Amino acid sequence: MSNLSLIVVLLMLLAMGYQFGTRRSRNVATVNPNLRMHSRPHHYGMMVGLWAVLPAFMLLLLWLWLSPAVINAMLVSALPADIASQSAEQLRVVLQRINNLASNFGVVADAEQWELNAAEQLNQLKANSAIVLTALIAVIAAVGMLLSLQKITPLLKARHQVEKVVKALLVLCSAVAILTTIGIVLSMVGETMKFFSYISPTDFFFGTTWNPRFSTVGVGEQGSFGLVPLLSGTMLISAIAMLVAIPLGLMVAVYLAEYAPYRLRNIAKPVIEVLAGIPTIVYGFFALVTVGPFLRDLGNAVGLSINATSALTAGVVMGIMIIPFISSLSDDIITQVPKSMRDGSLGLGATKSETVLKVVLPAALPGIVGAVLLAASRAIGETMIVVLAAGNSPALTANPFEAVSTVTVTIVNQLTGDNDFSSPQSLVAFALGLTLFVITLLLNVMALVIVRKYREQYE
Amino acid sequence: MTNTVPVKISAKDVKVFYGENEALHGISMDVYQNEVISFIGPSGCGKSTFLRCMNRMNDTIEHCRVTGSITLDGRDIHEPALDVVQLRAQVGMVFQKPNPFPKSIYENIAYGPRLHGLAERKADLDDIVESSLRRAGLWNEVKDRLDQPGTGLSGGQQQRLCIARSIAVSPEVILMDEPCSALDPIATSIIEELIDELKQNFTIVIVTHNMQQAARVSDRTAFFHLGNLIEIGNTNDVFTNPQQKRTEDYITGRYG
Amino acid sequence: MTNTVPVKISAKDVKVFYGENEALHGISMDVYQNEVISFIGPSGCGKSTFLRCMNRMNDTIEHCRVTGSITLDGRDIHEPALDVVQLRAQVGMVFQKPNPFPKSIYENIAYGPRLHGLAERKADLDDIVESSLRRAGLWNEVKDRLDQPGTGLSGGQQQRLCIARSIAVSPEVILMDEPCSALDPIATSIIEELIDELKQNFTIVIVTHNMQQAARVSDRTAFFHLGNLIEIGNTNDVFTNPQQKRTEDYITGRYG
Amino acid sequence: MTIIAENPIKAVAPPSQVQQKVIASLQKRHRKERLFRSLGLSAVLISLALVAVLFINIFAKGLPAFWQSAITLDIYFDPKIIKVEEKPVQQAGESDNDFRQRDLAWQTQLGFINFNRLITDSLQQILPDASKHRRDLARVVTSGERFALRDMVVADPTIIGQTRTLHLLTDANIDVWLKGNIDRSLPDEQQQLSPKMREWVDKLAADGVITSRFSLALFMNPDSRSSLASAGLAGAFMGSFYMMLVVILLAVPMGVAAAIYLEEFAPRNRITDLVEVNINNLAAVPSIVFGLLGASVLIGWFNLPMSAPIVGGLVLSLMTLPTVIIATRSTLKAIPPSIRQAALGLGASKMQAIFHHVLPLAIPGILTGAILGVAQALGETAPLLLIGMKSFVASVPASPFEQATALPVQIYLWQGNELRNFFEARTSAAIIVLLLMMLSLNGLAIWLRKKYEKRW
Amino acid sequence: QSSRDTIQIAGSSTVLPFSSVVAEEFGNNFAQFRTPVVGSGGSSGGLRQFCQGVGANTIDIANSSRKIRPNEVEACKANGVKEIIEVKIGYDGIVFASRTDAAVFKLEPLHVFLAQAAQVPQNGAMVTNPYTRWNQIDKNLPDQEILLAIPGSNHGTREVYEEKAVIPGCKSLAEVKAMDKDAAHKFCTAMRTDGKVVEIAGDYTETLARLQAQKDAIGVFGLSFYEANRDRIKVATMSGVEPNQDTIISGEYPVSRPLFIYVKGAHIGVIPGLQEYAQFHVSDTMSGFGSVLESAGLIPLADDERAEIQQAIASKKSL
Ligand SMILES: Nc1ncnc2c1ncn2[C@@H]1O[C@H](COP(=O)(O)OP(=O)(O)OP(=O)(O)O)[C@@H](O)[C@H]1O
Ligand SMILES: Nc1ncnc2c1ncn2[C@@H]1O[C@H](COP(=O)(O)OP(=O)(O)OP(=O)(O)O)[C@@H](O)[C@H]1O
Ligand SMILES: [Mg+2]
Ligand SMILES: [Mg+2]
Repeated sequence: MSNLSLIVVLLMLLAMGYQFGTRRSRNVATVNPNLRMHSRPHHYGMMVGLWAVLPAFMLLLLWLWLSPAVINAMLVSALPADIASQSAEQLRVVLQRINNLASNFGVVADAEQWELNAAEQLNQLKANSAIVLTALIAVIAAVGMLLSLQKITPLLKARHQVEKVVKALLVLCSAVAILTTIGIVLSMVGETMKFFSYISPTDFFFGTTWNPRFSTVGVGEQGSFGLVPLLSGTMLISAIAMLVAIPLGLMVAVYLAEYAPYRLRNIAKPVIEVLAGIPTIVYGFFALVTVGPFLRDLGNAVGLSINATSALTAGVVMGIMIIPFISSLSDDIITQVPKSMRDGSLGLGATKSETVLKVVLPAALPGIVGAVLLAASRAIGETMIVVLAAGNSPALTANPFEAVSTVTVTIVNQLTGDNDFSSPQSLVAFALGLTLFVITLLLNVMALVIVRKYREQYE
Repeated sequence: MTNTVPVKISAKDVKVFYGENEALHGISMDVYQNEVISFIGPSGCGKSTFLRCMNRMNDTIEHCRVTGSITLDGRDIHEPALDVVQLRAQVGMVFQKPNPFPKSIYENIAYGPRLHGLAERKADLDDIVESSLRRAGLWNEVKDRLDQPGTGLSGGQQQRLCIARSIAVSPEVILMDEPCSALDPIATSIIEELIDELKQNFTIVIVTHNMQQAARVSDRTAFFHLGNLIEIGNTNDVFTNPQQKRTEDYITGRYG
Repeated sequence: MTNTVPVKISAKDVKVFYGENEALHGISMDVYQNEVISFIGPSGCGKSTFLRCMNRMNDTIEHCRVTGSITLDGRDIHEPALDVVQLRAQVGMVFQKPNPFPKSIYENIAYGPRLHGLAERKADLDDIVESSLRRAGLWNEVKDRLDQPGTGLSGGQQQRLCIARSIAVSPEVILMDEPCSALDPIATSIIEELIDELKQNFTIVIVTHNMQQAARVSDRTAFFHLGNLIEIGNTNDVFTNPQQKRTEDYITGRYG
Repeated sequence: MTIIAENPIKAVAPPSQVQQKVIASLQKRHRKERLFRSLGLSAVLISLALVAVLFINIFAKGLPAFWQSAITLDIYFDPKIIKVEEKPVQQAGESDNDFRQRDLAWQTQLGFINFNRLITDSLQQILPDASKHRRDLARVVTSGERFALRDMVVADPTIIGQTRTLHLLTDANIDVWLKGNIDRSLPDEQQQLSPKMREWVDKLAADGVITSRFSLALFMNPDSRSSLASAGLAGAFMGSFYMMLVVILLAVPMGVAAAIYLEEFAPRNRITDLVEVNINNLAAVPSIVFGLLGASVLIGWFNLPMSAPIVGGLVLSLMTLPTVIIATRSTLKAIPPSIRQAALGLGASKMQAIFHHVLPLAIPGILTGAILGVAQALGETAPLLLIGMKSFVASVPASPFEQATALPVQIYLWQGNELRNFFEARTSAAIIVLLLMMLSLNGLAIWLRKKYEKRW
Repeated sequence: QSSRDTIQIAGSSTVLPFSSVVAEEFGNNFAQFRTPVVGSGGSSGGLRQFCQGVGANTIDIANSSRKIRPNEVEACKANGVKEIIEVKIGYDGIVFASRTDAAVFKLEPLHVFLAQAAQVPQNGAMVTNPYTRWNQIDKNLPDQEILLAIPGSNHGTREVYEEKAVIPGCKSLAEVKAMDKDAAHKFCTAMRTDGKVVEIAGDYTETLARLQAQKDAIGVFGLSFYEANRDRIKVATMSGVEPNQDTIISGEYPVSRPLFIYVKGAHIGVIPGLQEYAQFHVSDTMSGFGSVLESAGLIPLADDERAEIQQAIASKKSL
């Protein structure tokens, strides 16, 4: 039985347990008419279902986790003595080979007899393991179901048990975010270390030139890996994007939530949300072919020299892209602010805009800050637009009319180019990723502290 | 109170619809300058609804439609040229449910004066805040916690905060929807004194379920029932010699 | 009311802190089974706060900390093993500010019974909804609009809706925080009748600013002042023969 | 202490004086109000205009690509050219495997047949001077169509010896020429088609043999590189579809669950602060990094298949998670506590209060988060790169576990194709399809959001 | 976990189109095999995945627009990828091109160097690059602003561009000849940063778009890309030689590079069709003269070189 079908079976068990549980709790209730049941029948049902499934599921996970090691150990013990006594490293190769043989994958032709035997044994073990597992799961599920059915009394706090499980589930979901972070850090740390074995951290963090040559041009010469220009480019573009998106997005949100007729809002909101769904490469070309030249001509008209591909172009277009992140989320949050708040202000003779600016927006602030942070994050993490529109020129400049480059773009470029993958040119992507991670982390901590401070006046 | 006193607010055949539902069935009445008039009537009869008509707070309720005419100082408050913001500055309101802003107590009071530019300097503002709170009888309780949120006050304190907030902008007419519902007798009497004092300069419309209160503070009383204005007259007359059976029943607690 | 009656709720040295602020300074009192006890006292003295302690609604306020012990039927309500949900099902509450759910009137009432599985069939539920609304004196006003939002009711109607909602789940103790503040005399008397009726089976704690009401409905009365319980005793005694000067001052409206 | 005996109360200014001040301030305030309002309106209009510009941009470029030049030919399935044995049938007692072997052998045999001959023969009927330009002749119909003919034979061998009238896609460059996507006045050396070919094509088009037909191939075919004209979106569409399925089923519920825990249950302390910061931070992680994670963890550890929508979906789910969490938390924060208290006061558990009352009110915000998150996931390419989904895949996946590519990847690949005159429009067409997919995914969410959105 | 019947390829985006064509034809011609999946991700990304190990969750073939580096081979071996079969599939020509409505360019390597260098010798001294127009470099060049769109430093094309155009141009200067090797190299590859040279990190379409946005720009393209876009761009000659297939094969036109695929020997016999695919890739019909790939823009290998490679695949000759 495959793991997938096992899970389907478990789900069916859950449904069964639910049925039994509800029925049994109703019976118990009729038997004890003078005792009020602690929980509702569906709670008992859910509880029984969970008792049937959860332990079994745990076992399944445990089994999946442990069984390979156990099987390997059994396999090794059955190998010819001279092979089993090899070093761990060699043994790993041998086991890999046997595994490949067993699954018809890998070096086939010149397999030795003992290898074939071992492969055969491996398949056997795996089959046995599956059978034992299935049987065990059946037993545990049955025991769990029966025991929990037995336990149903008016005093049994079934709802607590169910809610505990739900809560555990909620915690688990939150943990995914943490695990993701850990995963991300772990998947970058090793390579970052390797990178720093080529390039000294000071050169990386404080270098002001970014010019990693192609990996083999001039052996011995690595090029320069200064982070600063990339970082400044990232900040510049994100700042421009936020300058575009925050006012536009907030005004859209306010207008839609407070002023717009119902109809307009119903249409405009989803339409504006489309901005967030247009693939970024489309924005990139839009920026390159339309916005860039437009800005350049505009600049010419007013006597400014604006590069067609510049931080400005990329920032503006990126700002457009993240408008809905601010507008739609803020709109929802503003709508949630209780009407009595608005009434209180209007009743004092405030104009609508005063009400919005001084009462509604402050009340909605925590949520809006969340939306803005999300938009900012999106801007920092965006790649395609910058690749096309920012000119991809990692120069250290604060002039928004000049071409720049960003950290994310560089990560993608260095990771997916034609560089030697073990060279610093390619490894730098990991260092950049990790650095960006830490920097945004610090920025977020700062944001949190600021918001807390500001919010303490309220609430 | 005689008819020579100028009419401040005059309503003619005011009907209010909540969606399909007609909540007020054509109310006509005058409110005179510098009088205190109280609205009484069973719960759900339309007192608040009518009150909200007077400064067009009903505009903010979706599906709510008002017909008929209401004039303030002879001017139709529904005419397009009229500035509803000014109207509401002129006709202040204390809502039935206390709704302090999620701001500090100080900011709650200072909000209105700031809006209207009533204080030039911080000191003026402080004065306004203090005197408003004093007059609502809240100063002593909150003077040490002006910077704490208004939403952290007790029910009655919030109610007084809202009263203080509305008098801080000195409107000409103050609409009070059960301003003392959550107040103890002493606080109530402070508010009643306040009303007495305000009467010198202002016009006050008050909704109350407390007959004694109506009798104590108001010059005239209007009795509403099921969306109709049943009777309006001098408070004394209404309470001692009601013209309508329903009024009498209500006042004596028998109820038609 | 004699002491042979079992104690339903017993508070010992209950202190409540909002952040740094001590709002209650050690309250000790017993509430007996099947009695109506009313809490009176000036606004902001801690009545609501103490009421909320009895079903641990204070837990939901951040920065709010409760010390001392409160027992329900002899069991400490703060003990970890105690199920706070069950506690609240046992000890119902009508909040000072009416807070109907943003759902239909029907759903507002039906929510509790559904939650606790009090009705097997739809018809049972309809019955519960109707009888609860009737007992709160709201049925006639809303019977044709049960499917409309509870938030679209008038202030007094919302208050009665919340009362109806809380009696729909038949709690053993009902905590009512100024349940009649927005009600006219007739509606008030309906609620008072309801309280009288409920008293047969339930225990009722009511906060009120209306001395007459306290005198009318309650067996015992507790007077709070500035976070202290000043006096508690049979209603008659408290009103006619208060032991403490402060009580007397408050009751006679002189205060302090 | 006393409450009554207050200090003397300062008299406030008489109302008229105050009203004067109010009136004095009003003009300015109304101007501000109008300004604010028009700012709001212009913000909305600007945003809508931006959408319009982008849409017009895309649609104007992309719509023509839905129509493609096809040539109507009478194809004679010449038995002299198609020389094959009978199509094998499974014999009694023959194992499935053996039969498959025989069938494959037969198909391989078919593969050696020059089906192009059928097409060129047919073309020769209508082009008198064709025999002199054999090279050109072979290029009229796009090269993939010969496999279509083969598949017809595979499906029904009795077709051999018969004549069928078929609409075959012409070569991409012919389509370009006929659509006027290349300047007709350019000299020969800058043209893609030979002069003879251009002459033929113009003639055939005038005769109505080559017509512009709505291109089903665009929707039915997977990508193609060797026969550009028959490149389609089917594979990418299904790939994206499966991925979005995973994202919607995974990221949205998980995000909501996490948000509920963090906002409603988690104790307020350092650790939750850390978690909050961490989630905000995840939103800023470049998407390609999620690809790294997917490659090393999902493919490397969990041995999930490469290039499979299931992996893509998981990676995109992780990427979308912060968006959903942040959106949900923001809305949860804005829901008034009185509602929670009302439910708790009735004896609902915290869990019940949240699931029965708070969550329904938060649905609009949650859906907004879902819309934004899914839209982002749908348009994302970078993380797919590292898990092998930024690929050329010439088949339509039948399950989330099969190799597939995705719409944005397809767009990326097409926009990079050197045959710009043909693929510029196609890229836009693919974008249109992507947008339509996004709109229909969002449609449901928007409808739901409207349903739950009430101001109480 | 262990069964996979589709060949997985990843790597260079230059090779991607060619591999895609082969994959598709392979799928169409061999009824018993499934059409391989060809991923992109750059030579680096492809080889990185290739060298991750042996097994179903690793790729079978890495496309590369450059030869695998020795330390990559080492990394591969460390991960158990021991049999790496190198298959050269042809050449990629690299051209300089401008918009059709721009002036005609006859470039020399020296021009390219002078246009992109950070410093140039003038009157015996090294000065910051003063050239802003082409005709300042050489009077015979058009009077047009200098704007070079060159491949980003992550591109294999960049290496070719530097080695075959910039450095030869640079080394033709007397001043440079006088320098020692390292210094010369450093000097030659130093690039101006005043925005006259734009590095394109994306593909040729992006370069083309840049040309469309800026009339004066000169871009670096692949030959096949140019061929398919002759209506929009025209090539510059290099040292008087016009780039086309013949001049590249004959070596007259210097700027070109070889393309490779790397096959994982350990997967042969395991992944159905792997060896067949590799052989098909270098078969006459696919990459000989007049073949499918040639019409797709690949510059084919000489027949005898191809035969050698076919032999290498058959014998699984590993690096
Ligand atoms: N959430 C809160 N945060 C901070 N302080 C509070 C909060 N709730 C009440 N208080 C303070 O605690 C004290 C007691 O409040 P409580 O609400 O118990 O008064 P009360 O007796 O119910 O008054 P009222 O009759 O006005 O409702 C008051 O001073 C009040 O300001
Ligand atoms: N927003 C609303 N939507 C629909 N109906 C409403 C709304 N507000 C009030 N009503 C209805 O209109 C009628 C009058 O309501 P109103 O609030 O004016 O009563 P009231 O006299 O103030 O009562 P109370 O003394 O209880 O506050 C009631 O039947 C009420 O249910
Ligand atoms: Mg009212
Ligand atoms: Mg209170």
